[in-house]
Parts: sequence; structure tokens; C-alpha cells
Amino acid sequence: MVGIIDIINVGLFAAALRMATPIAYASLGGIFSERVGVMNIGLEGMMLLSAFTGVAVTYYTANPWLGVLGAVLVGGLMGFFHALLTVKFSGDQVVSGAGINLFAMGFTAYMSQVLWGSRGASESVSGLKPISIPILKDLPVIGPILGTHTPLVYIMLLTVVLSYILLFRTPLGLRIRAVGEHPTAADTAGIDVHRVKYICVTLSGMFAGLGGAFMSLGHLSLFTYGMTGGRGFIAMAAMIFGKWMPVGAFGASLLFGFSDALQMRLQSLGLLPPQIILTIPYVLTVAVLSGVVGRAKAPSDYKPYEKG
Amino acid sequence: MSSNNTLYGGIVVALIIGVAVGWVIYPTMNPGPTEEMVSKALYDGVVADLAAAEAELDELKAPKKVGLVLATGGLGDKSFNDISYAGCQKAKDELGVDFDYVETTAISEYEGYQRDFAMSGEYMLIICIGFDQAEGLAIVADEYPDQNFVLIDMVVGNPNVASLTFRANEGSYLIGVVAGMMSETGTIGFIGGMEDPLILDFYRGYEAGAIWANPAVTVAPAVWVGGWADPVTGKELTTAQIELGIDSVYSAAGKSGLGALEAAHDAGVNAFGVDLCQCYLYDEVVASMTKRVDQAVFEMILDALVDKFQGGFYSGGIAEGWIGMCRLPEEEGLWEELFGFEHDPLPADVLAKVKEARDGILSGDILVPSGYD
Amino acid sequence: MVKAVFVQILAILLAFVTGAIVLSLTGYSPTLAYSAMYRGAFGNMYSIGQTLAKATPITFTALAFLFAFKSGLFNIGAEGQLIIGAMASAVVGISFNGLPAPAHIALALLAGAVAGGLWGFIPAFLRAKYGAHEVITTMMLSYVAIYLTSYMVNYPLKAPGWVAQTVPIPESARLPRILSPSQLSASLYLVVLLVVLTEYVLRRTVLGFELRATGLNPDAAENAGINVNRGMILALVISGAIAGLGGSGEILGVHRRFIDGFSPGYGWDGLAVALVGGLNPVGAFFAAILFGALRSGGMVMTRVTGVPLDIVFLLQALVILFVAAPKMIRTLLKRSGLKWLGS
Amino acid sequence: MVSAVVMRGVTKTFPGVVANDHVDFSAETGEIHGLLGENGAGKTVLMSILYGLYRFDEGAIIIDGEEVEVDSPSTAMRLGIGMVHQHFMLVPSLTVAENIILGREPIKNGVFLDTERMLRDVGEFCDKYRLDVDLEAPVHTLSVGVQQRVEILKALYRGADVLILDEPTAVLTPQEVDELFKAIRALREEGKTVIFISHKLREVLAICDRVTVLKKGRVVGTVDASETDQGRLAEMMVGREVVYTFDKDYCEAGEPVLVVEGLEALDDRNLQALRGVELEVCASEILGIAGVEGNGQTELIETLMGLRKPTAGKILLNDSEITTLPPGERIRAGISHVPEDRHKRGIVSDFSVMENLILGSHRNTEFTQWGQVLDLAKASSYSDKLIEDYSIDTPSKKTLARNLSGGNQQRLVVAREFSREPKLIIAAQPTRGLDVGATEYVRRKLLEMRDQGCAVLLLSADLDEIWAISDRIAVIYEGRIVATRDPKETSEQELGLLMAGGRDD
Repeated sequence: MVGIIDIINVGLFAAALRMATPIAYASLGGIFSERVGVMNIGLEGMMLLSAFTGVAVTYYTANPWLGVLGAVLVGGLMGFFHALLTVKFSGDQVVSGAGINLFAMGFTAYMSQVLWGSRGASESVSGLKPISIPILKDLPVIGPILGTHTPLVYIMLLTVVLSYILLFRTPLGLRIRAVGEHPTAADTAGIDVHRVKYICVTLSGMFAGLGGAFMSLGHLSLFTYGMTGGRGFIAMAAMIFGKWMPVGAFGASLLFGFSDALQMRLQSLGLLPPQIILTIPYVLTVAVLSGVVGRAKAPSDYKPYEKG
Repeated sequence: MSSNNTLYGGIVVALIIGVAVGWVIYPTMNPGPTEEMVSKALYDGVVADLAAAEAELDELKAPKKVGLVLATGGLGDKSFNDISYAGCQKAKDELGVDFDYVETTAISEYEGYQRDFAMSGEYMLIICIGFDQAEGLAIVADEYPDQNFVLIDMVVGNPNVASLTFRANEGSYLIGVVAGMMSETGTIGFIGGMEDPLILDFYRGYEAGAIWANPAVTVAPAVWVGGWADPVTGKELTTAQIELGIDSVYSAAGKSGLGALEAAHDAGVNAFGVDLCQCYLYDEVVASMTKRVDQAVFEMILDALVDKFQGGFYSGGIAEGWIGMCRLPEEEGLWEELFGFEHDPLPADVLAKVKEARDGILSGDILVPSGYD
Repeated sequence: MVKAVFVQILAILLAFVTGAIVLSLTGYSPTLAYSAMYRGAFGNMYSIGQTLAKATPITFTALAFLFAFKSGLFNIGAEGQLIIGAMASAVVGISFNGLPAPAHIALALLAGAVAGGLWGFIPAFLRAKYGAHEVITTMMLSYVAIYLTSYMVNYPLKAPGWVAQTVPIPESARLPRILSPSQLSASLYLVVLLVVLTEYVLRRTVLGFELRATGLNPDAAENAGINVNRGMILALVISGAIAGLGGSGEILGVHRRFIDGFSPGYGWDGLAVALVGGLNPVGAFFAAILFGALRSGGMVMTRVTGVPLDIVFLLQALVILFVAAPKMIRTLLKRSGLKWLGS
Repeated sequence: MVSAVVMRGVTKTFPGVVANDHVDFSAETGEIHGLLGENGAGKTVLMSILYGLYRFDEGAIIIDGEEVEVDSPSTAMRLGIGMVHQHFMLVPSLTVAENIILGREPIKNGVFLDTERMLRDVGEFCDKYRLDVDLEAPVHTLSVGVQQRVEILKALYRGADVLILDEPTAVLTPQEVDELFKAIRALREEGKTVIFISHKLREVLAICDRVTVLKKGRVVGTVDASETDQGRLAEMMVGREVVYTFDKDYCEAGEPVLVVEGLEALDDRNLQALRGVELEVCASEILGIAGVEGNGQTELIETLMGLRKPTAGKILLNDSEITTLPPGERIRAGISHVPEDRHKRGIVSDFSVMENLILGSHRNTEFTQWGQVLDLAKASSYSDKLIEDYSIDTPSKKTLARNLSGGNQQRLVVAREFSREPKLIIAAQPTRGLDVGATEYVRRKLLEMRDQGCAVLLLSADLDEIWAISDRIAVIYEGRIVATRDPKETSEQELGLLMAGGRDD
């Protein structure tokens, strides 16, 4: 029989990293959006649409990288649309996000029926192949965990670092933080508040797009209906848990990925039913928001900024 | 406030008119929505096109038709729903029986669809796929005693319903034989969608077959994805199992199973499909348990067409040709033609053992354990 | 006001037009699809029943959303409150056998309302006490509710058989059906009553006055001696209770047992419906009928024309997106020269 | 010589209001130019147009002899115009240096923020203008005076040659004002143009070279400061001689109504705001509290109303303790409150006039049936009466409060609060933003209430107002009442000293 020791292996950590990747991407997206005062509960839908687009483009071009590109573009487009509705037309952020989620559900199901004659799933396509990092993969322990993954996992790690640099080491980052916290101050300092918001919310969609592309092209090589399975919402949880900081959100994503990977292995032991384990990220988020596990305060008040 | 009230009043009146008109015109399907009750802009076009629409609708009302209510998850599962659809398609091609189908998204929709089909009176047979339809069908079949139904994978008592169940454990037994004999690590695994007797039936047969063919083999406990449409979890779950040492993956998990097969493909271990031949998906898919819902559905349509439809309980296994395995000589050609590929030949000893098992089941020498016990 | 409603209607029309474009582009006839949809929604007594049956739960969730919204709270977790309410009703339904029908029904409904209210109390309490943003907490608690009930019907409460569901509730706990054989139940009466009651409570009672004041300007409300925290908690509890009742109605009236995953997202629909209805209980009811008609009409449409049902979800999403930004519609109107409507 | 700034025929209307009506304005290089006018005269709007925050409907802006289009603050900055707003435009969590360079960040290696250069550049700037601040401190940790310094530095860093200061002294102590004036004069030495917006005659005369007076959106005239005096300016500003002393009868103070003992409370950032306030307001008495903004006034009102929890001390109303009562109970006990920010706490702008009029008394048996249902008929006749009695100018009682003018909104608040038959009225900045007529009306009403035996606690940033109607004046400084004076026996100089923390002897 399988014992508890057997399931704590390098595979567990590698799986945790894989499961964390889409969540990390989407939570980075959430950070950029919320840092400029736009709540983005449409991350889930943006991921789903991008996952679909990735496979659809790959299906017709046989090039998964074009698929990734398509996914990012569509994610960005949805982000831009969210910005258009909420920034330009002062639409409600929650409603717009919910609308995007519903739209994604309907659109992907409808289009996969049109494209592949089935609302359930796409044809399999040639996804992204895992690559091995030469020296890294030969290291003990770290090698098997980090050494071989699809490129999108490495890009995610890179993106976390780049996001941190962008937010805290560049002029744009300074402006982003100013726009979210005190838009009027930013405006009077000569910053185009709406432009910064557009950039960030579009960027948010593009990150979600990468997350979606990872799921349908990196992790799997097909699209199925509703395949994001609430990961966009978990990403929001990770974002809050990580206090709107890229590295924090990444850490939280890893934690959620780890708990997921662990529950799959725990099944062999039959300790806890999966439904209970699945509630962990959500309960944790509520606890974080309530200050039970650290205190979390949003960097902005989610109000549309209107010039006088 | 007052303009507010007037407006809602207006909407109420408009709705009532709309409903009334719709109700009155329904039996004659003529002359369609009028301008008062819906927006002119939208329905001008409707009225203009109504003649064309009527013609198209008439065309759709072919004399002999079958209705198909698919299970949640819908087409494209490369499994259960697809093969049911194939049965209807076959009836259309060979018998000229037309069919309409609906894909459902939630359990709560079944009853509505069943009644909708039954109420239209256009269908000589309504085929309901999936055990979770039983609840609704029991009610609807009661309401329409003259309407014939087929229910797949579950039984209901109504006389106008043919309840078809499949002894999937028999086919799974054969899969177990192949998996057990071809395993190198000596451990084989099973991935299920959700824990229920139907899928447990697969597991029991698989387990028994493997041990019968290779007493040294270990069959790992079944693990469950927790859903039929989550291939990512299916894949990760399978990867985890492979890391724990299994080198054969038998998955009965709907679309989640697609992830399981992909995991086996990535890891280069043997995989086994369900419901219809899934061997063309990856080289690693060695064999698939075939549940010939298409065959059963076709037989039922044929019966109905010649007025020999009979409600009641039908159970099919290998003997009836409702259950099998795609690597059995009698089936292999069929699948290869259907999907346009060729199986790699099985090792001779394995094939011989499979045949032995099949004959044993047919003769009753082998008793396959069931998940329902 | 008339203008505002006109903008709503225009948004709906725009969604249909966009839907028609999508249909044409993908090779279906929009006229055929829409006419089939219309017949399926209002074609006869049965389809009207089906439309109302589909409209009922989303009216509940819309009222739940609305009640909280008027008090300045974004309860987007009506889904979870509905599911928890449904579960509580089912539990009461199956555990008390032999009660007289009215008492049994009342008890089951009460359980649903209490459970839903409790599920609303948690985020309310956390908001009042720790300032946890209710948009996130209610959404997160929805998922907790989904998995928790899923666990219950998969393990402790699982009925023998293959489906993750409880055993059926006895006759005495079932709400009577209306317009049989449609799935419409007496839950409709309950929701109509609630529509009227919500409007009345918000407009005419001290409680409603205080909640609206809190929603519009919490600082002024506090200054006027209104207990803002208490109001907030009360609003979310009532909101949750309404959603919970919606769940009870589905269980006692439609499914007659708790089935895992019985709600196809009523909570989200409720938010949309409240919005399309102009954040007004009566308006929400009509918007719910529109959405119900889309659902029930969509089923006939997909059977008759083979158009995927998902076009319905697409239409709903488009309605929401267009309604979400009235300013966009107004801008469009202005550009197209209809100035008086755009102002 | 070319004027630094010329605005010609500038007109700006907001829905229902003409904020600027063909305004001509010019400021020369190297002068301090005062822009004087009452609240609502259009001073800030005019300068916001110059700074690119608003667009004018018609007119022209000429900078250094060239007509320009100022469509955004960044354009304004490019043209050398800087503005320091009444409400500071600083991002609280960013450091001083980051706030100063925001929008004009030094860059290294093409993309990165050059932190070292940022600190060096800003540091040199501080030295040049002798404005001393800790560059790496987050702004939210600084005092108001220092924040203002940061704002001025920010504008200068952006190369401002024309610096607009919008009511810069409102939040400062007299001593801080002196420092500010020194800095402004230093800027003039450097050849900068300073536009100084104010409604305080004395200040304008003290610092400005020339003064332009605005009234109701129009220019009344521009005069040399050396050739005018307070009286003449005041006449230009309000259109008639201003009555400095209010006609009021002496009224015999009665028994103490409100007694506050050792009251302590924290502010929103959990810093000590009240440090043992001792206070007594008697029936038939107006006690004015004078003090520079931010010395605990807001916290004092909130604590008295029950909106903020005291950490120590006692509050007594008519000898019964109310320290822990919630706001509703206090209202019922007879406290009325005219809040300092009527939009924040005074009215619900999306409520109708009627709903606003019963807000707070809505639970009274008078307006309810069976305790829980509003009696709309009674509320309606009550509203009619108040609209009549307080001459609230509204189309109907169902009109939303947001559609009323500021003065009428204030009348609405006053009507509601005064007609509850209060024992104590807490009036905070009751005339802020009102025109002369409305101001007089509110002050008269306060005196009327006093004459009827009500105790009135008046808090105002406007020393003139305190002076005009108070029977006693208390000075608050750093969360303490540092002195109480009889207005007849004190001087403005003494009060100013006390408000700035000078000792009471």
C-alpha cells in the first residue's frame, strides 16, 4: 500500500508548480488591474476565452506559439474591453466582470460547437512540448522539480520577477501605484490616469490569457468546456493572500497549487474527501480578508476616476 | 414614480398581449408574432422571413424521427455521448430515420427536454443517455404513456420505457487481462470520474481480469477526479499515480479521462480507454473497453421502426454484442475503419489470453464481479 | 425614468441584434432561431409555465442582490446562499416524516431562509467587524457552499444509487405544482409575494428607509443615529435569506431532493437580472421572465433548429455587458443623432 | 514687458451655474498676485482652467505673450504653471521624493527608475529654496505644514514659473503662515510669479503686490495692494460694507447643558487626537471653539455625537452621562448636529428633500405607524411646514437633495436639526461655502435658538464667525482646550497666539 511518505516526493512539488502556474498568471493579472483601482472578477472568463483561442489558433496553424500569441491577444482584448466599460463608460466593475465570465462560457461553448461540432471538447492539437533547462535539470532534488517543464512555466517565473520590477523599480510602476491610490494626485502631476488604467487592465487580460494558454496548450493540448474550473477566482484569492504583491501572489498560488497536488495524492490514502480540500483556498481567502491570517487592505477603492 | 408605474403597467400589458397572442397562434403556427408585443425593429425581420421559416420547419418535421437527449457534458467527450450520437447517425444512414438531439448542461434540464420532445409528438422514440436522467424520465414517461422512450444505463419501471444497462464489468475484465499481462512494474491503476456504482463496476471487472491473467500484479485503489469535465485534474491525478509506480492507466472519467490519457502519453505508459475505441488518440492507448451504445440504440430504433418496440429491462454484455473490447478480432476492423488508423498488433500471448477470457465469460466459466454488489 | 428604461430595452435589443449577427456568421438563421425561441417561451401554457419556472429562482437571487445593493452592499454570493438554503430545506424535508403538509413545508422553507441568512451573516459580520470586502467574501463563500453541499450528498446524505443526491423528500414537504406538467411550482407565489414585500419594505418601512440611507450615504446615516453596522448585517442576512428561500423553492417545488450541481448559476443570473431590471424589484421580475424565456425558449430552439443552446448564454452575457454601461449606450445614441435620449 | 499670464474673456458654466463670466485676469512676472473673493466666487475654477483641470467654454489664455491651449495639467506644467491645491495632491504611501518626481521620473538604463538621481536632484532643490524635508519619509507620516512644503517643491521641480496657491493658509497656524510667506517672498526674489487665492483680506494685503477681486464669477477690479485697505477690498468682494460685528443681544446663560470631562480619543490613524478636553456649554449660550484645523475639532464633534469611541473621559448632558450612548440615543436625548461637511454627513443627496427632513427623526412615533412603517402623510405635512418655515427653495418636497443649491442644502440641514427642539446644538462650520445672505440667515438662526434657551457649541475655522456670535470663546490646540475667553476682553492677537500653541497665562 501507499504510505504518506511515498506521496511526498519531487513529483508532488513539480505538480504543485504546474497547478500553480495558471493561478499565478491570473493573479498577476489581478494585481495589475486592482493596483489601478479596477476590480477584475472577469479573470476567469478571460482565461477561458484565451484557453479556447489558443487551441483554435493552434488547430488551424499547427503552431502552438501562434496559439499562445492569439490567447494573449484575446486576453488583452477582453482586458481592454473591461477597461472600456469600466474606465471610459463608468460601468460597474463587478457587473462587467460577471458579464465577461458569462460571455466566455457562452462564446467558447458555442464556437467549439461551430468549429469542432461539439460543445464539450476540442480536437487535440500539438501543444507546447516541455523543455529541459541544461544545468538545472541535473541538480539533485531541484532538477526533477524545476528542470523540465513547458516553457510557459518558466515564462511565468520570469513574469513574476518582471512584474515586481515593473511595479517597484520603474517610472511606470510608480505611476501605476499613484494612479491606484490617489488618481487625482496622479492627474494633477500630469499623468494620464485613464491611459495608465487602460494599460494595466489590458495587461491584466494578457496575463490571464497566458494562464489560459498554459492550461489548454501547456498543461493539456486540448480545450474542454469550462476547463478553467474557477481558477480565475482562486487567482483573486491568491492575489489578496499575496497582498497585491507579485511575489506574494506567486507564493499564494504555489500554496494553492500544492494543496491541489497534495489532495490528488492523498486520495490514495483516503484521508479527506476532495470536496473538503477544494474549499481550502476559499476559506483561507476569507480568513485573510478578515485579518485572521495577516491583514489585507486593497491598494485602491475601485472607483472610476472622472475628470472634473 | 408615476411615470415609473405607467411604464411597468405598459410592460405588463405588453407581456400579457404577447403571451396571449403567442398562445392563440401556436396551434396553427401562424401568423407569427405581431408588432405590438415585441420591438418592431427586431421582429420586422421575423415577420418577413416567416414564410421561409415555416417551410424550413416543415422540412424538419420528417415523418419518422428520433429524439436524443444527451448526458451533461455533451458531444466531444470522445466517449459516451459521441457513441450514442453515432448510433443515431447510423440509423439515419441505414434506416433513413431522422433525429434531433439536444446537449444538456445541468441535471435540472433533463426533465424539460424529455417533456419537450414528448410533447411535440413528432418522435417515435426518445432516447435518454445517462443514468441521471432516470428521475425525470420516470415522471415524463408517466405523463406520455403513448410515447416510447429508451433509457441508457439505468432502469425505470414505466412500461413505455426500455431501460438498457450494460455489463461493463465484462469488457473491463478483458482490459484488466491486457493491462495485467503487459505491466512491467507490476502495478496498474484506475482513474474514475466520480465515485458511483456504475464506474465501480468498471473497476471491479478490471481488477478481477488483471489478477486472473497475472496473479502477481497489484491493482492500485481507484482514484477519482471528482468531475466529468476537468481534464486538467484528470491529467495531474494520473501523473501522480504514475509517479507512485503504476504503468497502466484505465480511465472511465468522461472528458476528465482525456487528461488521464494525455498523462499516460506524456509518461509513455500504457493507457486504456472506455466506451469507444480511443486507441487512435495516442500510441500509448493499447486497448479500449467498448460499450456499444450505438449498437443498442440502433437495435432499439430498428425495433421501433418496425413497431416491435417493447418496454422493459434489457441488459447487455459480451454475449449480446453490447460490450466488448476494440482489440477483439471481431471489432478491430470496425474501429480502424471508423477512425482511419491501425492498431499495433497485441503480443500473441496477450491476445490468446483475452480470447480465453472472453470465451470463459461467454460460457459462464468466469464470473465477473460487479460494482453493484 | 422613461429614458432609463428605454436605455435598458435598447441594451436588450442590441444584445439580440449582436446575437443575430453571431448566428448568421455561423450559418444559422436568426429569424428561425428567434421564432423557435419565442414559441418555446410563450407558445402555449406549458411553455409559459416553463418560462416562469426558470424565472422563479433567478427572481429570488435578483431580489437578494437588490436588497443588499440598496443597502450599499454587493452580494454576489447569492449562488452560495441559494445552495445552502436548498440543502437546509432538503435536510428538513427528509428528516421530518409524518408532519402535516403545511407545517412541513413551512418548516422546510424556514430552514432554507435561516440557512441562507446565516450564509449571508458570515460575510456581513466580517465586513462589519474586520472590513473584509463583501464582493470577495460572498464569492468565496459561494464556492465553499458548492463544495460543502457536494461533500454532503457524496458522503453523509448520499441516496443509494449512482447520482450524488439525497433521497427524495416526502410528499408532505413538496410545494404543489402549477400549470402541470411544467416544472412551475408554488414557489412562484412566494417570489411574487417577495417582490411586493421587498418593494414595500424598501419604500415604506423604517427599516427600508434606514437601509437605503445607509446604502446611499453611510456617514450621513450614522450621523442620523442609524446603526450602520447593524443595518449592514441585517441587509445581508435578509438578502441571504431571500436567496436561501429561492433554493428551498427549487428543492421543494422542482427537484424534490437535493441534487449535486442543481443550480446552473442562478446567483450570477440574479445579479444580471437585477441590473437589467433597473435595480427595482418589479423590474427585476420582468427581467427574470426575459431570462427565463431565453432559457426555456432556448431549449425548444436547440431541439428544432439545432442551434446550440449556448447562444442563450451568449445573449445573456451580451445583455449584461450592454446594460452594465448605460453611458456607452448613451454615447452610441448621441453619435447616431438621437440626442434627447442620450442626455 | 510681457505679462507672465493673461486670461482673456474666460467663461465657464456648470449645469445651472456660471462659474466664470468673461473674466479678464493678468499677472506679471515676479509679482505676488492675490485672487480674492468669497466662497463660490469662481477663484478656484478660474485657476483650475489655467492649470488645465477644466476647459473653458470660451476665452483665451496667453502665457508669455503667446496664446496657448491648456488641455491638461501636463500641458500646464510644460508651460511653467504649477498649482498647489487646497486638498493636497500627494500619494500617501509614496515617499516625499517619489511624490515630487511623479510624472517626471529620472530614468536609468532606459527603463528603470533612477533612485539615486531622484534623491540627489530633489535634495539640491530643497537646498536652493531652503525648504527642509525628509525625502525618504512616506508622505502620510508628515504634518500638514510639511506636506504643503512638499506640494510647493513638487510644483517647482516641474519647472513652475507661475505658482498658484489655492487658499494655502487655511490649514496653517499663524506661525506656519509666517514661514509660508517668507518662502513666497523668496520665490518672488527668484523671479517667479505667485498667484495667491484667498478670501482673507488681511493676508492678501500682507503678502500681495496686486489683488484681483472676483464676485459671482465676474471680475470686480484689480488694485495695487499698497493703494487699498481692508474696507475697500471687502466692499469690492461682497458689494457692500461688511458688518464685522453682528447685532446681538446679550443673553443670560443658564445651567450647564453639556459637560465634558477629560475626554480623550484617537484619530483615524490611531494617534491621540483628544488629550483631555474639558468643556462646559450652558443653556442660552453660544460657546465658540477657535482653532487651526486638525487640532482635534473633527474628533471632538464625532466623539460628542457618538460616532467615535472615546478612550477616556466623560460626557454629560443635563447631568446624565451619555458617554457610551449610540448616536441615535443622543439625538433622542436632545442633541442636534450641523455637520462640518454636509455632503459627507449632513444630507443623503439621493434622498428627496422630504426624506432628508425626517432623517434622524424617522423613528419618532410621530412619523411611524406600529413603530416600523413610515407614515408618509405625516412626514409630508411636516416637510411642507419646514420648507415654509425655513424658506427652503425647492421645486417640491420630492426633489432630490442633490438638485438643491449649496445654501438650500444647508438650510435643509439647519431646518431638520433646529426643529427637533434640541437642548444642545453642535454646529460645525455652519456657514462654510454659503453666500452672504445664507450666512447671515444661519447665524441669526443660531442666535434665535440660543435665545430660546438652547445651548450651542460652535466650531469654525473662521475666526470672524466665532467672534461675531459667540458668548464665550474656547481655543483648542492639539486636542486640548487651552483657554476660554470672553470675546469682549480679548484680542485677535491673543487668540492667534493661543491657537498657535502659545501659553495661556
